[in-house]
Amino acid sequence: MAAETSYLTGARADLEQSELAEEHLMLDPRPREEMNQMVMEAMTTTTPVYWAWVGGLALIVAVCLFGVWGYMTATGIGITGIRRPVFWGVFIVTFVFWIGISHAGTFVSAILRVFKAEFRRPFTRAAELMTTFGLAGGAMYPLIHLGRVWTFYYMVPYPNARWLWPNMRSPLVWDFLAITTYLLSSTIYLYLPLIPDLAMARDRTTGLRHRIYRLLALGWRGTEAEWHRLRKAINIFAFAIIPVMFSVHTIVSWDFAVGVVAGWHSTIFGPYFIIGAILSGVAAVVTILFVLRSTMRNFKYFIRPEHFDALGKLLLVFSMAWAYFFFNEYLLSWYGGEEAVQRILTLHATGPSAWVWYLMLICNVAIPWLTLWNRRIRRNPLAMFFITLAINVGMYAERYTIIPLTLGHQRMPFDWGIYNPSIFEISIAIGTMAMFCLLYLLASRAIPLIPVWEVQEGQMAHSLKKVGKAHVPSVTELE
Amino acid sequence: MITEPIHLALFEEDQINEAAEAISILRSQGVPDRNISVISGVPLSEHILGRPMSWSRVGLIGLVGAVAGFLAALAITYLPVLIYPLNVGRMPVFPIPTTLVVVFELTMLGLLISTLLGVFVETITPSYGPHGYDPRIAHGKIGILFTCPPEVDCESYDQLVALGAELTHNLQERKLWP
Amino acid sequence: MKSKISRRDFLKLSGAGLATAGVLTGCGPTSRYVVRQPYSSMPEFGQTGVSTYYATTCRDCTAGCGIIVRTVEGRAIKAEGNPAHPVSRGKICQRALTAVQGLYNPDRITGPRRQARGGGSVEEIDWDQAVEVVGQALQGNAGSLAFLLGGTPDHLFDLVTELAEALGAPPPVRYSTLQMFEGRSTLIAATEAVYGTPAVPHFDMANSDVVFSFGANLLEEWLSPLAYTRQFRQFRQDAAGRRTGYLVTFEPRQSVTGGSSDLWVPVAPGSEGLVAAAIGRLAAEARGGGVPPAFAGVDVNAAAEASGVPVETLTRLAEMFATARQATALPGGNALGHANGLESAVAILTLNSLSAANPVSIIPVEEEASAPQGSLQAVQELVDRMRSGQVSTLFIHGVNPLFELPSSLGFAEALAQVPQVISFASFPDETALASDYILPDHTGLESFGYQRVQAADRPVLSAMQPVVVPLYNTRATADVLLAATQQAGAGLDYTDEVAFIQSRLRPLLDANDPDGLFRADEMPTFWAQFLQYGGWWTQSPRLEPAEASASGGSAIRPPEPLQSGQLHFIAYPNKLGDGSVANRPWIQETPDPMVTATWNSYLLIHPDTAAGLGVRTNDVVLVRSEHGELETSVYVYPAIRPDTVAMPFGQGHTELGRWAAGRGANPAVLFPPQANGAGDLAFADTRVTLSATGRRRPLALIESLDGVYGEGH
Amino acid sequence: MAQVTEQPRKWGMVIDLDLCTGCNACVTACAMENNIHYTGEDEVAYGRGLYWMRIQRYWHGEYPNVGPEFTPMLCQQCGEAPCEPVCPTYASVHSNEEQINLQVYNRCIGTRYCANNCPYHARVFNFFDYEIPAPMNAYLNPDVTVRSRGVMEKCTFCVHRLVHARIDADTQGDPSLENEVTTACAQACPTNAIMFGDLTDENSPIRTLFERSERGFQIMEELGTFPSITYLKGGGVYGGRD
Repeated sequence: MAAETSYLTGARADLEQSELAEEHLMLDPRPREEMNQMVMEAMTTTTPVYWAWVGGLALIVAVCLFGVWGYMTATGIGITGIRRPVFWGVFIVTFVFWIGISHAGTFVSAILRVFKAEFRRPFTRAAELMTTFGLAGGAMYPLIHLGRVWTFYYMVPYPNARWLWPNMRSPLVWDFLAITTYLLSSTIYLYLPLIPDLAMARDRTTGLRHRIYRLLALGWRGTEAEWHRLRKAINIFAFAIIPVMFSVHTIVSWDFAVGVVAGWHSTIFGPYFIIGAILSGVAAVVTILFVLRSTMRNFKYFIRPEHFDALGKLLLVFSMAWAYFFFNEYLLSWYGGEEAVQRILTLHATGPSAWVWYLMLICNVAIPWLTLWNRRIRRNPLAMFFITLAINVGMYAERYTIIPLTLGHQRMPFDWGIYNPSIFEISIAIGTMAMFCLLYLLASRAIPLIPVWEVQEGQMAHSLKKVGKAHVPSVTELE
Repeated sequence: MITEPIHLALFEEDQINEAAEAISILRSQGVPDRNISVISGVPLSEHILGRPMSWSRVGLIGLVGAVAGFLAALAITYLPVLIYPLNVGRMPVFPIPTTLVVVFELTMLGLLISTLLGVFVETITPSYGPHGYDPRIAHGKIGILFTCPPEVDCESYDQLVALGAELTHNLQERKLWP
Repeated sequence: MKSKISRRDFLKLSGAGLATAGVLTGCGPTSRYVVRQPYSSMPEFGQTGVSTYYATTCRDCTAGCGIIVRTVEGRAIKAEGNPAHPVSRGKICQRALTAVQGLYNPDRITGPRRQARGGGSVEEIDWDQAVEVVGQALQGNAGSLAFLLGGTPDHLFDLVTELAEALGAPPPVRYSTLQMFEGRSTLIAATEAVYGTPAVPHFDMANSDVVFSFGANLLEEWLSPLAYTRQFRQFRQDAAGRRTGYLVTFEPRQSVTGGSSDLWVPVAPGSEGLVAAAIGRLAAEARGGGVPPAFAGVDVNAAAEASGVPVETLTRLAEMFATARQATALPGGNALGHANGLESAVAILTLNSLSAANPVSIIPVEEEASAPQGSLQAVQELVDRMRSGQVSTLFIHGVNPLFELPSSLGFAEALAQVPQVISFASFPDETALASDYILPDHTGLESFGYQRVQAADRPVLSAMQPVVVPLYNTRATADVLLAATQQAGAGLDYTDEVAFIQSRLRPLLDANDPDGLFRADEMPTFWAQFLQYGGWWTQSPRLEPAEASASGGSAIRPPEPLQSGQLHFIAYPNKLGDGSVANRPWIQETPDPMVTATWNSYLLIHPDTAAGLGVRTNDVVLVRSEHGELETSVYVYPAIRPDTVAMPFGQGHTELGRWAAGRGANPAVLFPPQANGAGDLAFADTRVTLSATGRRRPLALIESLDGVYGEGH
Repeated sequence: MAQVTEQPRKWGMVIDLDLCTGCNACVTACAMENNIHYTGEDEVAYGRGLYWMRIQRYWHGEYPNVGPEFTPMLCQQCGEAPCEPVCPTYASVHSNEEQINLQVYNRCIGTRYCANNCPYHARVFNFFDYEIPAPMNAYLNPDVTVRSRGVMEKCTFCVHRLVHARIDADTQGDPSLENEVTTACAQACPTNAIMFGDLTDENSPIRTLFERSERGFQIMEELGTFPSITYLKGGGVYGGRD
């Protein structure tokens, strides 16, 4: 852990190096003050277009989400398209979707941190924000989908006069606990690395903002003890939040897998869901990075094609892993020979809603496999934007296949039913999407989206080393 | 609490070697380590600066929280069904597999929340060492805060300045929180 | 319990309960009118929180099933079967179950009114005015009075018959769509022809080992669905749980009975009699000992060709019939609703004489009990009188002719010729709204009365009594007529309805039948028990074996062949019966057994026919007959002849409240006005052409079409 | 509350499919007994009819040898009910006294998980507040709760009758009174295809049928739900001709 600090300052500015610097953020250091300014500028710049988006999204949230939810609470959940035997529809699909998206932050920030993947540095916070807001959107659905939302507190374990205690054997209670744990811990995990940057923002703002940052920065000065404590806490979190993340989506998958529903009762659902979640989460990170890069000032410096490239490789791997699990699930269910399961699998591919199934395969397998092997496509942010968008559409289709399409064709053909989502539940799903975007938009102007200290730390750790006739990037372990 | 005037030696962000040197100079002049504190915009480990290890109880607090979460999980799964047993699906009243899920989640919740609490409590707890702050720290500068007995003053300043430090004397302690 | 019971004993009895059903009570031996009382002075048997059970009789069809209505604090809660009653034996059908939804129907007519026909001004009147209107009508020319009554209740029919006699008016005309659909008049006429007695025979299905049902949908809508379903159970399974009996149904559309049969033979509509005769001939030959003259002239090959049943099948079935220990042939339903219906019925009844043991018997009751009912001929005559202006006042009770009668009969036009129409309807049905006055009767659960049971194994007089106080300002029609008669100063000297009913019970009391359910020395005790038990009947079955007397039937005309593009059209009653209960939401919501459809009309059509027409289930087709047309959704039904379509009766109301109006289509618009030899409507002779409309109106099915019929159904 | 009585019973049902004519009287009887609300044409068409009991009608054979197969389907009151453990609020629990599967309406928050997990699709959901226009609400059975919007409901084996019978038996000191109780569907069934009784009672007529009939089978036995309903259908002793 030698302190090699003469990283690029004294290096010759030859062609090769400038190319490398253009390529790698870590090899293209700028003074901290400049980076601070860039981030603060991005954070404080608002255009009329921005406010139009905020206003529009707020309106959508107010009408499509809260308005419709209020209407549904007043009239009954019958305004949705659910029916016997498809008692779960778009709400649960969207719920699983958001919980899946929320795996991105933890994956990027915790797993890549633990494995010291250096390319993570500029966008850990962007990913963590997705986790928190994705969870906030997803966690609403267990409430939204209740028949009697006003009694949701029956699920909360606290001593009460009703003599009523939640059934700890129910996967929904596990869900409740797991999502609560995950929401709280991912919010904390977002907050802890933010403290130094909040202190930076505190020093550069005045008025109300200053007071808020000052409060949130907890008197951060940057002493050794503070850094030590923070790193220790971040380390605890990085290691502890990974099993929590796995448990959350496993438990979500158990909502389905513990049942006797044909097509759900499968031991592979846990890892299958996790892989799917990470796939959709990482894809969503790419989507968001593209948007940030093209809308936020100065972000082109921080978010570079190298990041799209790296995430693209991950996506390809996860897409393959997802396909592997999909095939596994399919093969074993088919091989098992249970009539009902075989029938469901056949109907997925041939039934009236087969297009959903094909959409899933095209978006999750065909598109990534055909494109992501190509470095040039991976390095093209716009292309990646569309590819990742498609992956998330595909993942939504996957959940749609698993939930309403499987429920509709159970063991008794007499009671099959086709589920038609109503305009109201689609509106609520759109509403949470708008809420996610709105929160993200607001957060982008409220907190520094780039963890500057982490970037600088990385830049300090990187250097070019002359090996033979070439200069190669080298990373110094500072911790 | 330290009542002596606080001095700040500010180094540029790439002057880590110089900052480490400055600390050893101060130490050689009889300034005890507890009268020195380093503030920086990036984490610089104690080894880099040749400083004694600082300590933190965050891990311990986290562990206590985990135990508390574990016990709470046992309590909420076990106690109510003892008082009020209900049969569902011919499952045992206290099934271990399902309990494990709850125990895991609440243990982790306890661990993670208490880690945050640990950070919070330790941060707002009064600390030793010279207090003081300069906003330029956030620009990546490395600051060495120190107080020293009056007899060693002048010499040290010169040596620090020679290393490239920007010196500020009698730094006013600023209240940063709340 | 056969001895005289004092009031005190009676109340004790009420408390002790009877059988498993709980307490049966009359409203007290001396009560005539049910009086409204505050809950603070509730009668001693009406304890708060404790149910009181009243035995009464269902009025929703003419079978006369005994029901027990559970009441709590003056509210009727649920109708259940009367376990002691020889017809229902504790069982009940959907229609009786929803009787409380009729009683508490929000669309009821709440009081007497004068109105402009066909909607418009409605004027509430009071009962004094109403009685005066009826009185004035009765004072007029007796010959120009006309009474049109429904199948229930019998006591009103008896009273009106007596009243008409006293006034010198033409006797009341009775019409029941359900009896028309089961061919009751035809059956009675055929029984007279074969056995010499005009009566509804009793078929001993329970002890038969082979039953051939020619169109008789005995499990759903025949003489008495409950009684014959009970027989079916005994027929189908022995005490040890072994499956017994072989049921063959000959019907073009598989009914509930066809579905539960061992063999369903889709015969061409109108050829049932031919098939029966052919089987008769083959069976007689198989049995040896000569062919009865009735079957002697039958050409088996011609019958096989006309019916579409192969000769081998006929032979096999005939052998089965001939070798059975006891074989029964049941005539009914659309087998009789043809121009050749009477001849068919005679052939089918005669088939029974080939059984080793005689399955047919007759209940020995007075003649009036078996009086033909629901004959279209009488209605036709009435319509002719109305059309020619011979009717000045028409009284209508218990029937909805504008809905139930074939529109080709011209009742609507004839009604316009009648200066004054007085309806006693409880609900705003089509006919009630086309009347000048509606003087609402109590509904069945609020009324006294009785119903003679025709399809039991013993004489049964089933009692009706109010189970709750009348909900609205309604009045028993019998009381209105009696009051009006007295006002008119002519006629009957009964003080009220109860007095009339008691006068009719007097012969039973006097007969002092040792086998009677109960005996009493004086009327109040008899009356109390009559109400308490839900009627009077003998304790043991009382049947006289029917001996076939007639030598031979006339030849059966084969059905006319279909013209190209034509299809047979068969309407059939299902849970909705004659349509008068279509305003009960739960009868609408109850799925049809074979189709699982609710709330609407549908046309059953064979898959091949549907494919030829290019329609699928839920597509709307236009059904056109010579006499009218209608539109309805198609249900592709695998168990119907390809040359036949079928449609349930009872929907298609234009009135009758929120749950019935504007729902489905009424097949009565398609019926021809022709009658068969016994005067029953030849409704099964309807022939239609279909055309697809290109529209789609999904049926409310319980089943998943994809699941049951496969993808694309 | 969940006190265990001295002699817990296990109520069960035997449905003889050989006798079932599919007439649907049980469906209506159930509705009228249990205050089940009608939902109207559109809702029924969309699979939201509140049938606690329904008759499944499949077809067998091809025309003309075609015929229906009726299976009355209702809550099987499983011994190991899949619906019970998944409920987060104990709205679906097992009763010790009757050994049936209870649905506690006022605990139900409407997650509908139980309904998804019921392989028999025996559960129906109150999607709306269904209102019965006055005065029709007068016929509502005071022994049976009227369910509000947002709760799950299902066949209860007419538990109110069972409880009434138990109370009557206790107060009158005559345990046989309890044996006479029957459900609304069994009471209405014109062919007695539905039989109801206590499986712990040695003398119960259905006990032998339930446990030992050669024709007996349970639906989806392979799922290990241990239903309280045994169906009978012709098998080894299928008499009659053909």
